Amino acid sequence: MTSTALRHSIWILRGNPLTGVAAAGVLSLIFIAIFGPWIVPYDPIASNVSQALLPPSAEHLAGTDQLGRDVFSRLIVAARLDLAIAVSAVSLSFVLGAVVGSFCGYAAGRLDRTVGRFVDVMMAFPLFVLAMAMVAALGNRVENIIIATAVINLPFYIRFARAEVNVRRNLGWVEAARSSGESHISVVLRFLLPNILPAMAVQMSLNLGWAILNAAGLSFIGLGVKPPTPEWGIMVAEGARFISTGRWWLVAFPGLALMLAVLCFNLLGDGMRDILDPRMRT
Amino acid sequence: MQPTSFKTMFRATAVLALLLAATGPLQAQTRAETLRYVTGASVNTLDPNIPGATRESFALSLSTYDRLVSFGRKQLNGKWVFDLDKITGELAESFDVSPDGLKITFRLRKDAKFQDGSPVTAEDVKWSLDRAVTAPVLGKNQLLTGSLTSADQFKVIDPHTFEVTLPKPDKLALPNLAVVYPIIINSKLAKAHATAEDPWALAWLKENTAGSGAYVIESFKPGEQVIVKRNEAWNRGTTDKAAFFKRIIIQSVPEPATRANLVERGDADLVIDLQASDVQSLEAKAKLKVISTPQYNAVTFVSMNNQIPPFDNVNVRRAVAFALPYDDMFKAALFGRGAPLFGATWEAGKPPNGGYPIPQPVKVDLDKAREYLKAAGLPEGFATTFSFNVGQASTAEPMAALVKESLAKIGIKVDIQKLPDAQMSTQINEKKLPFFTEGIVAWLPSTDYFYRNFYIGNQRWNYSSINNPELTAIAQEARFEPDKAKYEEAGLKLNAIHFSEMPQIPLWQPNQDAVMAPSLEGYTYQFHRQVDYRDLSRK
Amino acid sequence: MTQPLLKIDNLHVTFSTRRGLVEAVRGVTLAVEPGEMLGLVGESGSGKSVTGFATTRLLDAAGRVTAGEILFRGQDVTKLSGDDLRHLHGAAMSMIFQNPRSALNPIRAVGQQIADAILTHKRISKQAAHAEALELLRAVQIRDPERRMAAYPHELSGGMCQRVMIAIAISCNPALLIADEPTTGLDVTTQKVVMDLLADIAAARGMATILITHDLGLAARYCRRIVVMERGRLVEEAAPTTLFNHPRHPYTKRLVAASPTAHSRIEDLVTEEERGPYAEIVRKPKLPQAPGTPPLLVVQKLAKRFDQGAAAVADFSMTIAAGESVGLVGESGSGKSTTSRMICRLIDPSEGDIVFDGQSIGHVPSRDFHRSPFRKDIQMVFQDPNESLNPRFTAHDCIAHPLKRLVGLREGDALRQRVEECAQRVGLPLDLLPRFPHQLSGGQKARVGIARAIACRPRLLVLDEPTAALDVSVQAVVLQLLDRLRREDNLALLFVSHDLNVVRMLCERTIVLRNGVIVEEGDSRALFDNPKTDYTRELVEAIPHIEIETKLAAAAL
Amino acid sequence: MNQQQVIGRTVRGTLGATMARAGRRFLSSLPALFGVLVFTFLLMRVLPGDPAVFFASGPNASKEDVELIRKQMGLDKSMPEQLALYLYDVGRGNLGRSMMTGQSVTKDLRERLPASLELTFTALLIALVSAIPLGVLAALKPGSIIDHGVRLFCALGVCVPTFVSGLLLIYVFYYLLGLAPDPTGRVDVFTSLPPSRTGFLMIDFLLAGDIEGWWAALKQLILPAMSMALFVIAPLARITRASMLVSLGSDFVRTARSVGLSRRHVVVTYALRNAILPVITIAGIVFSTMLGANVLVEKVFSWPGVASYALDALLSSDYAPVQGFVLLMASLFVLVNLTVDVCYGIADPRVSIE
Repeated sequence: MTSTALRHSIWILRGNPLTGVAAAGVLSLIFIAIFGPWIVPYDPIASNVSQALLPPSAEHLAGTDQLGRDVFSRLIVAARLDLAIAVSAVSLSFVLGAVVGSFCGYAAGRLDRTVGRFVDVMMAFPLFVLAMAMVAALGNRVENIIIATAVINLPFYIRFARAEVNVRRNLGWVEAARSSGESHISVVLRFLLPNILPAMAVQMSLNLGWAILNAAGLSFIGLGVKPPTPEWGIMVAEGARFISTGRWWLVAFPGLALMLAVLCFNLLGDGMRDILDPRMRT
Repeated sequence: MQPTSFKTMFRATAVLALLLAATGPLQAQTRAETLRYVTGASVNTLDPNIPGATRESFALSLSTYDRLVSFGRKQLNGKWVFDLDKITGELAESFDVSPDGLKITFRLRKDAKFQDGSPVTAEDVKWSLDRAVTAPVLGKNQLLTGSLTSADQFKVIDPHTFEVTLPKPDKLALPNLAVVYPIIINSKLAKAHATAEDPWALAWLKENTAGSGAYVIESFKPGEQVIVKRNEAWNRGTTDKAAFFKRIIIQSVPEPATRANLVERGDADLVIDLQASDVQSLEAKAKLKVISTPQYNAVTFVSMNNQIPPFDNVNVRRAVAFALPYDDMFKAALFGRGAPLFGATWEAGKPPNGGYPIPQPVKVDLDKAREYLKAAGLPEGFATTFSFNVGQASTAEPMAALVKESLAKIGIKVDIQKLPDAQMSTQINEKKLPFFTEGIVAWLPSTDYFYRNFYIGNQRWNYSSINNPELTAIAQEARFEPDKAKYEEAGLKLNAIHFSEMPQIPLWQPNQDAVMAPSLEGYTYQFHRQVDYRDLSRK
Repeated sequence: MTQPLLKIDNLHVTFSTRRGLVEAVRGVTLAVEPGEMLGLVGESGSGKSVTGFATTRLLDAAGRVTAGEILFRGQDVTKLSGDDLRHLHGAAMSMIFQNPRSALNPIRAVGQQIADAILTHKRISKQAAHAEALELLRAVQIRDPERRMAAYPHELSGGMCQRVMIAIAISCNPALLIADEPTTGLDVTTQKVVMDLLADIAAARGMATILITHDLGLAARYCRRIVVMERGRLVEEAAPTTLFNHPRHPYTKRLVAASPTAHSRIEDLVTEEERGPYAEIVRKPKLPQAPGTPPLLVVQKLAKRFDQGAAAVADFSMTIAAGESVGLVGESGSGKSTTSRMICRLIDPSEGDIVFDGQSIGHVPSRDFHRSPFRKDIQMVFQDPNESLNPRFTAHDCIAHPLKRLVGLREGDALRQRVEECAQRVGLPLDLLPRFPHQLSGGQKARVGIARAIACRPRLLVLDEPTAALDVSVQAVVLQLLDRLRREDNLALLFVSHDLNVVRMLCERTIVLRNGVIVEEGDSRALFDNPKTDYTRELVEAIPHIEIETKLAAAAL
Repeated sequence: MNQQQVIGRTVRGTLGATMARAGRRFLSSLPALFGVLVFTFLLMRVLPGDPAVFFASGPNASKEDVELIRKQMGLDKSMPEQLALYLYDVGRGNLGRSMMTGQSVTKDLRERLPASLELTFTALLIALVSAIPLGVLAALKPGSIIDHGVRLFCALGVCVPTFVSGLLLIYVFYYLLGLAPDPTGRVDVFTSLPPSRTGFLMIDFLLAGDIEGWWAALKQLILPAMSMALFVIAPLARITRASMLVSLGSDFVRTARSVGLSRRHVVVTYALRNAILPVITIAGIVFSTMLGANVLVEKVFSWPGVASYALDALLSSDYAPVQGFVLLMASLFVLVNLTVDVCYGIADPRVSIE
């Protein structure tokens, strides 16, 4: 398995160098997220008002912000939180969506219709407004941002899992599992679910970027994480206020970080789709 | 990027540029007589009395309606500000206060006409003021601060004479008639639109005006823009002639950076509510006129709920007062734009005067703060939540970060909470927030007015929930104190109590920054912190 | 002799795949004379279709002709480009594909599609093209052609779609027609009609035809000359009779043997040397059933209705004794799969009962049947071996799974032994056990599927077209394997298939289903030799038989 | 002509079936609409802010004032009672009154919806016009440098938050270059508005024959529409590319090639027309999400649309506008789905029989 998969991946990468770059980007992002706090030159939270709003220099690579905090250090440290928000939000909707969707796709009866209705209701919601309302209702803590992001992602995962299971549920190996003595539930959980995971993982990686953007949007309207925690979205949102005064570094660097992260996740997702099914790459 | 899509993009950009470049000529001629005023707020009602009316609605009503009297203006540090002590007639040609201070008689201008051409009579004044104190409107609560509570107090003497009776001499009675709410309405017109359920025509007046003001509504798009045109017959301004601008466009642009761009590019004539950083950079460029006035009638606080532990302990409050990084906050949040209310020195620990607000003798002194904490029995500190309003984020957020950082040094762990406006006001109203920042404003800024409205009773504006019988008594008494010296003495006492109790910590009076085209003149800082369009003219 | 119409000389085609370069065609040389119908026969992966696509220059991007030349009327096709190539397509040679439904544009009316092809090569008005298209529809014997002109492919049956496809292919009177498995995927009765039509049209218009097929019988019936390909090489070329009676190449021998005929027996399907120990088992007489032994399975008046619409199966009754093999035959949509799944207790019948070993199991909900003690007694082998194995399980896992669930074996030596024993019984080399399905060939996957089904030593094995997706040579081996298992274990088989030849060989009794209703049943041999109903007769007659003289030869006489 | 009649009948039959299908879809989406209605109602009540307190501003706002507003808003009644009243009102087409603008929500939404729709339509148009050629281009040469370029371009489009791209566009095109008009709404304040017939300025100006005004409105529209479009080009181009690949690799395209159809004919008539079907679906989804999700674009460009309206209402706990907005969006969602269904039914003859 591994050797062919590896060869397969290498074959794909040769045809698609962007994926390799993206994978490297994601790896370094993970590295930064883990070791960020130890590699930053300054304390990301300590203010120094006398040093406020300095443009980028050798001392402060990405300049300083309104409170004189080093933007570069904040960027690095923010990686962890941003990644955590994105990963947990997406995983949450992924897990829930995969399980619910799989059961629906498999059962394809009344359960499917009921859940389908529910999903319809959710899809009919203007999702960003729903996220806003949820964060506003629950309070803008990181957990709630995660929950809101997860909830608005959920219908897509349910639909996706449902469709993926639906095409597989009548395959021979599924029926074989049942005639080998598996109950419906274990067929879904132990047979179908693992099989749709790779396809869903692609979706996940595409959504990770989207989750980060969503958090940034919430920050922009004031429903993001709490200060003074560094987070890219809120840094971009705060920095956006300074565009008009020419303090570009406040928005450019966090924006760039956000962009690169989202870009890497998207390209990686694309590439992963290639590896799974070269024809269905979208 | 590969060639084809780059080319496509390039072409798209070129087309876009071409499209945008072909701008037609502006109607330059009318432009000079038109004022384009851009604000972050929006007008939501044409009647300022409607609950929920916004600041911009108040501002608009000053131009569409007249009141009996209005505030004068004075120069302060070279800038025009409103003058609380100088009340001049607006619809009233003159007025007299009886020697016992219980009767105010207004003689109305005989030439005053409503916008539909009918004359302004004492009957209209009576109906309008009756409405302000009896209908479910915002004016009711305001006017009672000037002892105006009942329709019985208003009397028509003759078509051009009108009398107000007071139960007690109240120096705030007359100023109250100059604020936003007691507009004089064309009663015949309004009554024609009144219904049995709505005798005061609240619904109709919300979307229509029936006033005698300097400007007539041309178009009104709630939440977007209002266009008004000059009422040529109006002559009640300071110069006794019609207002300068023929047309005024009052436009809401929610993004402050965009507002700054607009005025800088000359597309807007006047902008308020800018971010401090934008004002600073516009000021530095020196292309535009920037008038910054400290908001003399407003104060920004860090408030503590005096009923919620540990802030019920005065030493905790004092500890906080000596642990706030005032200078940094002032610089980072306001870019130094405002009047600081910290870092004063009080001779012998006594307040230097009885005004409000006065700079407090506080500064960062962590040792002192730690001592106070020890005295409060909390040497290790404690944990609490600091809240602020999302709408205030651009100043409050850096402030909060600094508060958190500094308090951590004396062991107080602060969790920062950002609340949407409605939630913030609800929680304040329910007295649930232990520690937060808020700003207050008083239209009639006298010492007793501040103390009575913001330090007394179980009501929303008593942010610190302070319940000090002595303070209450002095403030209530001072209200009707006619003697200046005694009043000053009461003010000194109140200020001393405030400092020793430290219910909340005044930080500063933020600047009101108005950025305008260099040709614009006459801008005056008004009590309602918005622009009075009638003041303005173009060179 | 004049120059042949098409001459392929030492053709090499290479595909670049993720495993590197793969040579699909290695040195094919053949010639087609004008008006001739040439059979190009081979099993999957033999390179027969690739040869066809290379000839028409329709190889997908990954494939390239690396050597050799293809001379069409003396012109090298491999060097054509631009307009020449477009002229080649359709006007000079055209192609008919398998699976006609997907070969037609689903959102364009069929008349329009034919007209498109005409307009490409002829400068005529749209109306004229329309009229010509109508003529073509008549030529391919579509009933009510005026109405069909506006029809979309999904509104037509598979056979009709293939006729439309033929109409498109012949629209510009090409000199050469390449038919790539033109009848695969069609029902057996339709197959014959379509092939007859194709042969008639080709003969009438004097078109040369290359018939690419895996079915020797089909090729033999319509072609005068057959070339056999194996793994990219041409191994034998001969007239059909010679090929069947005296195959020279070992591969051809195997292929001829494995192709079932009206009289072949299972033991005949493989060559002598492959037969091995199986011969003795077959020779052992079957144990006579003790009189009065109740049948193993009794199905009574089974019916199944789905949510809406008519019943998929109605009033279905049958019995199977231990060790007996019963065939269930019918065209697609006849309800045979539904029936087999009900018997296997994977879905619940709407009515009727199933009695297994004297106990009613029809009323145990299928949802709970996995707990029934009979679960391990009734097992199933599924149709497409590619889809019947969990892609995440190794062969070992697949076979071990029922043992773990139904016998209760734990991971360990005992389990491994059982799995290996099963693998050996189905002739699966033990070194393949750690492999994943995608690393196995179709035949190997089929063996894993059978091993999994017999792992718990069931008493009834339901087989749902287990060989439909397999090449004939593999099919022969699998069939033999199934027969051996039946005899060794006294295993009852319910064999669901549309392939009558196979059913005849493997099953003692046969049931013919049509539209969910039993049409005819009885002893296999009798049923096939003397069908009582028209439907069965139609089915039987449609089977291509190798012995039949080629149609063209007959026509020529 | 016999032919024509036959074809006509089939088309009518298909269309009829499509309509019937659309009707069924509409009926089946009614429960979803009802669900949205109730859910929004409950969600708004869960919000911790008390609108009465928020709107009772002014010094000395007493408990009675708050109560008064609460009564005006109907908040003094029990929750089920409020819900019943609300449903009754909605049934009569009354969505309540906004405290924020002081207008009835129905009126506000009616005035603002055309602005949002005009913006979203333009954005969708820009997105489709750029995404489909990009997707086709990429699909024609998968794995080529063009393909990677398109992919990178698309990925770049989705990785910038709309509010950043919006602010940057303003900064560059308005502030620095002075090419764009000021980003303050739908049309220059000095341009006189045409009589409102459709609410769509682009159409109203044309109807009024005011080309200059039309031009002014168009210029105002370009930047916000661009920043919205940038974000959705990616999904559209991706799906175009994917379905184009499927379509190009399909048997019927091979058939078309085998009879020698020209490349253009093969790509456009055969491959693209089939590939466009999933694009229609995605375009529908994109449209409804854009309508609801582009709060930020409206905010940044001071666009008087429904989304920014809802955002302000939400932050001030003004229930009625938020509820009205969500209901409007859900109805639009249903409507868009229906339109997609009908388009699909017209584009794909297979759909009608399913």
